[in-house]
Amino acid sequence: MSDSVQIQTDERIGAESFGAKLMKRPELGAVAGLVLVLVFFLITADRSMFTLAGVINFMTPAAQLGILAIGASLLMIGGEFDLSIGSMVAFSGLFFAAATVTMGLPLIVAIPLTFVFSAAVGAVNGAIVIRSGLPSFIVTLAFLFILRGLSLVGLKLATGGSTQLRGVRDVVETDWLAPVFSGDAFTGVFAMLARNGLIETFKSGAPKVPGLPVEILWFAALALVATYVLLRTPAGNWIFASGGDANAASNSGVPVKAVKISLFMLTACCAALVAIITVMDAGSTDARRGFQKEFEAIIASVIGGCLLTGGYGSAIGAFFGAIIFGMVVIGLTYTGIDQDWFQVFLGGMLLLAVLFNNAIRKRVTGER
Amino acid sequence: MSDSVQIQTDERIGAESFGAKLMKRPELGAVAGLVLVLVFFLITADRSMFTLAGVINFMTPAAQLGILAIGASLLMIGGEFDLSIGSMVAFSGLFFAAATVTMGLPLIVAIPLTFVFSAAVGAVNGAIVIRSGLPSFIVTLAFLFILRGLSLVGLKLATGGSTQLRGVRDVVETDWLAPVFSGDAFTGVFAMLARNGLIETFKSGAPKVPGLPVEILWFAALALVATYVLLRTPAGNWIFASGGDANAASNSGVPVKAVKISLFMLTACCAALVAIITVMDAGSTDARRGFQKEFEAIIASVIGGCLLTGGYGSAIGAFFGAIIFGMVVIGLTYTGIDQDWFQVFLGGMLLLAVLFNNAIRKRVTGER
Amino acid sequence: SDILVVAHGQANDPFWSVVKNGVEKAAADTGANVEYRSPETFDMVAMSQLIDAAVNQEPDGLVVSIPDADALSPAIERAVAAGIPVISINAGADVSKSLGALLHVGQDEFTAGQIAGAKLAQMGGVNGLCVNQEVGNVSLDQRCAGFEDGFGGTVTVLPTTNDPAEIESKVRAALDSDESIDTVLALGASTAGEPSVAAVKASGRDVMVASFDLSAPFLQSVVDGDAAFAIDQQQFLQGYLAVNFLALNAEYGLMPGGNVPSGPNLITSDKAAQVIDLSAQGIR
Amino acid sequence: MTHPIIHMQDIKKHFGNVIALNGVTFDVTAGECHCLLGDNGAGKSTFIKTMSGVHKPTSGEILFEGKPLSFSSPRDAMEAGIATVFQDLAMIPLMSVTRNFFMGREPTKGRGLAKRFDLNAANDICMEEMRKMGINLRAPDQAVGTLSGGERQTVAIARAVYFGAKVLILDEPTSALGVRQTSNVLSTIARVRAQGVGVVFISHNVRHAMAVGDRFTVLNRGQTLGTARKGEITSAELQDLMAGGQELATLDTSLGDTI
Amino acid sequence: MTHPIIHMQDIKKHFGNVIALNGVTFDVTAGECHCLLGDNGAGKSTFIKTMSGVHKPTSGEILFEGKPLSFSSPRDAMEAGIATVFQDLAMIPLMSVTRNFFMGREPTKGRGLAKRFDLNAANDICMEEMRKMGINLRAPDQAVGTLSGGERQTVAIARAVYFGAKVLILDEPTSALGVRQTSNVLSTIARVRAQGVGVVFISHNVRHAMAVGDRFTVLNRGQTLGTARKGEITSAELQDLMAGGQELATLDTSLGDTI
Ligand SMILES: Nc1ncnc2c1ncn2[C@@H]1O[C@H](COP(=O)(O)OP(=O)(O)OP(=O)(O)O)[C@@H](O)[C@H]1O
Ligand SMILES: Nc1ncnc2c1ncn2[C@@H]1O[C@H](COP(=O)(O)OP(=O)(O)OP(=O)(O)O)[C@@H](O)[C@H]1O
Ligand SMILES: O[C@H]1[C@H](O)[C@H](O)OC[C@H]1O
Ligand SMILES: [Mg+2]
Ligand SMILES: [Mg+2]
Repeated sequence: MSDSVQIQTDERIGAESFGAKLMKRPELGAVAGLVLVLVFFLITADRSMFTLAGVINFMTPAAQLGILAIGASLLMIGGEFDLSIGSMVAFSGLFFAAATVTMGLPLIVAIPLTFVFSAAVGAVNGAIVIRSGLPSFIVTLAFLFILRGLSLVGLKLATGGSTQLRGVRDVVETDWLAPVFSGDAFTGVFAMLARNGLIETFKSGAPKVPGLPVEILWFAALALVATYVLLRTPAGNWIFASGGDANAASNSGVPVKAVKISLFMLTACCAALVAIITVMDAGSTDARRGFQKEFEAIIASVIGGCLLTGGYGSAIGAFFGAIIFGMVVIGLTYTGIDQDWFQVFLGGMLLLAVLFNNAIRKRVTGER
Repeated sequence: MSDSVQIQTDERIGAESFGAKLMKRPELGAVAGLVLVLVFFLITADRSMFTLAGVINFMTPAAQLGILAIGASLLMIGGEFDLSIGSMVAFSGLFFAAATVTMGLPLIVAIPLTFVFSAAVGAVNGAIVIRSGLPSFIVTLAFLFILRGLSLVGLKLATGGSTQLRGVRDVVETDWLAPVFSGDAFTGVFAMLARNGLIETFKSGAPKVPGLPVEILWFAALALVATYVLLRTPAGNWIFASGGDANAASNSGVPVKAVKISLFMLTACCAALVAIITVMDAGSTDARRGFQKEFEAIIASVIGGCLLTGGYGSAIGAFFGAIIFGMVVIGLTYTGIDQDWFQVFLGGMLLLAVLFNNAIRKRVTGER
Repeated sequence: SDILVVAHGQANDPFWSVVKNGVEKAAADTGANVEYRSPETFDMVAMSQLIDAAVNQEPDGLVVSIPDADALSPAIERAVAAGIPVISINAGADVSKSLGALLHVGQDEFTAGQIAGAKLAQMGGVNGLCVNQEVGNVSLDQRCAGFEDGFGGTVTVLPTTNDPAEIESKVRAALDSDESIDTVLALGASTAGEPSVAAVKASGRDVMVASFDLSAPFLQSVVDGDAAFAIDQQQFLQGYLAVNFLALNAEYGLMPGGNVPSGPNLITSDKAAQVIDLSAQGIR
Repeated sequence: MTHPIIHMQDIKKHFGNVIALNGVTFDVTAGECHCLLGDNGAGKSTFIKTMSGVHKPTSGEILFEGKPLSFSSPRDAMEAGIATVFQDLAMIPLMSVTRNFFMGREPTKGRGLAKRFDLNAANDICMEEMRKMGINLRAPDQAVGTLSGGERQTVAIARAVYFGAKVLILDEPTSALGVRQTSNVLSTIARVRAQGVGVVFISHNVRHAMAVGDRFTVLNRGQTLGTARKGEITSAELQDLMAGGQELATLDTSLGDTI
Repeated sequence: MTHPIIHMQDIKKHFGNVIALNGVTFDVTAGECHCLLGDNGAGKSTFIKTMSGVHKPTSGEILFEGKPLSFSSPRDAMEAGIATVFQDLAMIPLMSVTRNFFMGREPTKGRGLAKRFDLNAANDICMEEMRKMGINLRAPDQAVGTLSGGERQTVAIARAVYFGAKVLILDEPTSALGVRQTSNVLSTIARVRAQGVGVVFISHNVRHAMAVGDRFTVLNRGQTLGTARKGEITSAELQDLMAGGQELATLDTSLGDTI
């Protein structure tokens, strides 16, 4: 059926530049904003922000946020929200810490258990949304409170009264699985580079950056896999369809309920991944972990071009959105701006970045 | 054209109970949840919760939240969000306190000025949303940060370094307009009732409740006016239409942009009203006022039956939603339950209330 | 010299704005180039990243608060390893030394709670309420624990959000549903202390109120006899001294030999009047 | 020929790199029904949307009663006296029939602060206008989203006819209508035309067009193929033009005169 | 008469207190086109939605190939071999034509973890099927929301025809179609019927129904008025039944045989 290429010669199609084609993709919409933010900091920030150590420094929180944002963006494309992500970070963090410290389980057992447990909570979220027909906003909001509260109660139970559970680092340090979920990757390479003077070192000679934090690798990998799933698999098509119009999708044979419940489980697992990584890195967990992360994850997704109403967006957009957000939050500290003005700048930069995105996109695509 | 009543005899309409008719109205959907919560506390809570003093005690924060929720619900019905409400409370509180304390303006000038100023900020929010076509979520989120930050900067400027501006009570105490926006109404009536033993008194003979806090009156009045506007005026029809489908509404001649901008202004004015009331009551303002109130206002609206996607909901629903939320937040303290469980309880009650609402509504309306 | 301060409290927190004022005063006095930074919320993961960012800039001195030693130790140890002089303030007196900080300026939270508890017990309290407006912040847990320890009687913890209207209603509800409560200890003056005073007044009961930290209206209540006392940790000193020490250290290599206890300091009605104005200016 | 109410000169409309209209000229005078015909995707809806203020043309001129004009919103066009039935109907599914019917032009009673939406009058008018079109509604407060396709289309038509002042634009108004309702709409067109309203009527049904049309303009791939007056052209010729000159599929059964 | 593929017995459907179907019996056998006719709001769409798994009937029985069956979702019905063009088309405006075309039944290539949506093949099939129906799409990745009404309807029809296995249900498929596209759809119905597929065809156009229908069932206000075979009934009689027996409006012009 290759004669269908005939349409390329339709006289009703004007010329379209390569740039226009690229910017039309929701995946790349956020790039303009990223460039703007980058330029801003290149001009205003301390030079150390763009050294290797500086970049790793803002990429680490961006990656942690980004892992959540990718889950949130898939769910948002599928037409639902999960406001319990942040609390889920605390809750699965508690579960994981209790499994390792209190119960003394090895990581190979504790980590899968944590994921299964979180996915189950996600499934409960999803099942209630689907069965009741209530908006996911209100259902997951209830879980925002419930999980946060249970984290507090659970912590007190596990520690005998404290809101902080310590000692995770000590018990997992020697576990063979630890390097996959914590610390830095490629430390050998970095040490070598440092010895050869290829990357910066402290006066002591140690490399300023001991390696690539694993969350950055996880973040990049997740963004790639999620993009692939969205654009190149039937499941991706189902996600877009379920979020675009659940009725129409279901009438066309998309298993909307299964899709949505899976997405809730996925989002919960993203929260669990962040919990595992940060608990192992910090060596402790407390009842406030992940506070307001649901909010930031949604922000990153929206900066990245997801529609709150569902059916439109991309994982790669959320990837860039998380980097923009992470860069702005950390970057402002490199600029010497008085902390009092911090929020004004944060808000202003966010607004500028999305307005700029939007203006550029409208310009290239010729929307009226 | 009164022959149109003929249709009442359509053979394709089954009988419908009065209860079913009532519950179909979004205005009344939240009542079932309220009843559930009420029954719960009547059984579990200390008797003092339902004394006059106890009721006033939970109605006061509920009213403050409710004023915001009514603004938020109208805006949500109109298809938009305002995440900057909470920051707006701090910002207009600062403006109001500075106008009275720093500039020494009388209330008759300071209060209208505060409203005008807040409405202007709301209009900026709205204008950016409308002109850029960006989701209001992200635009008002930027203002959440910006206004919060400006409040801090402004406070430090006004006080010479502190984050709390005080002395409002002293300057407004004698203003003839003060009783409209602060303190208690009907104090005379309450004193009389107390004298006749009709309401509880302290040993001193003074009534335990000196009067009806003005915010409760404002709350009730706003709920009534908003309901009237929504259901009985052209503007109400335009709000539903703009939120239901902005394109279709605009194509049918609804001035969608004007409607939405007005709603942003209204929401900002609701925030200003809460700011004025709370600043006068507390006698001071600080940079953290209204923290996360935007969130709670949206929660109350959604409990009250507003759809996040716009085009559906009611002000009376938000009214009940705010009361449900306020009652649950304060109520646990009256029960013997360990306070660590507070958030679990809050989330659980919210979920139960909306599920119950929903189940009752489905049952009476026979939805499949 | 360049000195960076990374603390867990936000610039818009009335308590921390005073710390920041101290920091700024020290900067002006010493001529050092100082910046104050904090995470958006009480978030230990974000805070450790801010410390990393600060270390990357290789300042001549670093001031940190340490509310969670486990979470912050890698970042602080990295600073120490990089040869940056570190002073801890406010939280972390117990771990400061072991992480390599030169000294700590602040109060021991448990001790502060204990002292307050003992004083309130001595004033006749037997049944206490500890109003916690920042659930999950371990320093605040320690205060309640210290309170319970020093108080001797029963202590109930009342967790709240930091919304004054809500706190007022909740304290009122707690008082109404438990007639035996005779003492309220709030963990922050403006968010929890002021509404607690209002709630006690409205209840018409004779209940003692005390609070951590200062605010002008709360001090006024102390003066007026509506509140018993405030526990001051003179956080202005925490910001001022830490920066000053580090500036002197950068210039002359000077450093005191031990921790500086900036508090606790009980402000009762006799002293309250003098500090109201300073509090209103953001110095106490 | 009287002066046209609206004259659209050389209208072009691009969406990004898609060229939907490539120079279309069209007018409508009082008391005539001007049919706009053409294949799917020819640009008919896009064209009438520029006429009713929804789209701004990329280039070209609009003369309203002889004066150059550009509507900045559908509301402007409506106030000038143009009522439109859009192909997508422009209805809000969650709102009641009456509220949709009067959306943007609500009747009021009372004055000053007491001025309010006169729902009773609105309900009566709405039920009556629907009845005239052959639909007996169960209740005026039924949500439009629960109406059948044809019932919904009838609401849109009844609304436009009720508010139509100078020009009435109907984009495939009868596509979802039953036999009885279609006949009502066609006779309604004849009636309002007789009252001096200019009607623009889009249809794929040659018979409907021939029944009520005075002039016929055919669009093809964004351009005008030409305009003919009634009597100058036969059904069969018109049908050929509408199909863009391409051959029709043939059926085993006698489908020749079916469409 | 062969055994029916689907037999619907005495179907009732209530929405709250609204009675949309009040006992309808209907069947379709392999290789026949059974037309479902009736006034606006008669219940046609509601009826075929119960047939394709969207609604659960309030009461009544569904027999599929002789066995009692109840579809719990449209996906079930599809898997049993029923393809439907819904009146509202069931399209997602923000998604591309190809993605809509294959929504729920995406072609894949590769195996195991590498199993993926074969977009190239899908694009080719989609463009080709649309071409067969008389629509030359500009590009298969155009969003459905930017298609014209008729183009969109054609996507829905082409999709159903492509996937239709045993029963093809078409709810007013030609309502927005141009002359050429309509003729294509009618000939497509004739073609698939000849291949042994059972077709359920809803239309308000008597000519279209007569052209392809073997049997005609007329609904009125939620109830069956009766079923007739081809040849047993004339166009005019059928038209009368479809109008629910009520009088048609008359036009000045000769509208008699217009509709
Ligand atoms: N917003 C848009 N973006 C891109 N292309 C568009 C847009 N709107 C319309 N088009 C294209 O312009 C062409 C004309 O569309 P239009 O809706 O005007 O056709 P039409 O003549 O009304 O067809 P029909 O008879 O099927 O309703 C179509 O090919 C359509 O794909
Ligand atoms: N969800 C619903 N809630 C209430 N009433 C409904 C609902 N769906 C359909 N109806 C009503 O049921 C009746 C039958 O509707 P249906 O869509 O089946 O009609 P139809 O025969 O397809 O008409 P048309 O030819 O106009 O498409 C209509 O009067 C409609 O108002
Ligand atoms: O010491 C401070 C404490 O660490 C927390 O931030 O609350 C304010 C102060 O009491
Ligand atoms: Mg069209
Ligand atoms: Mg139908």
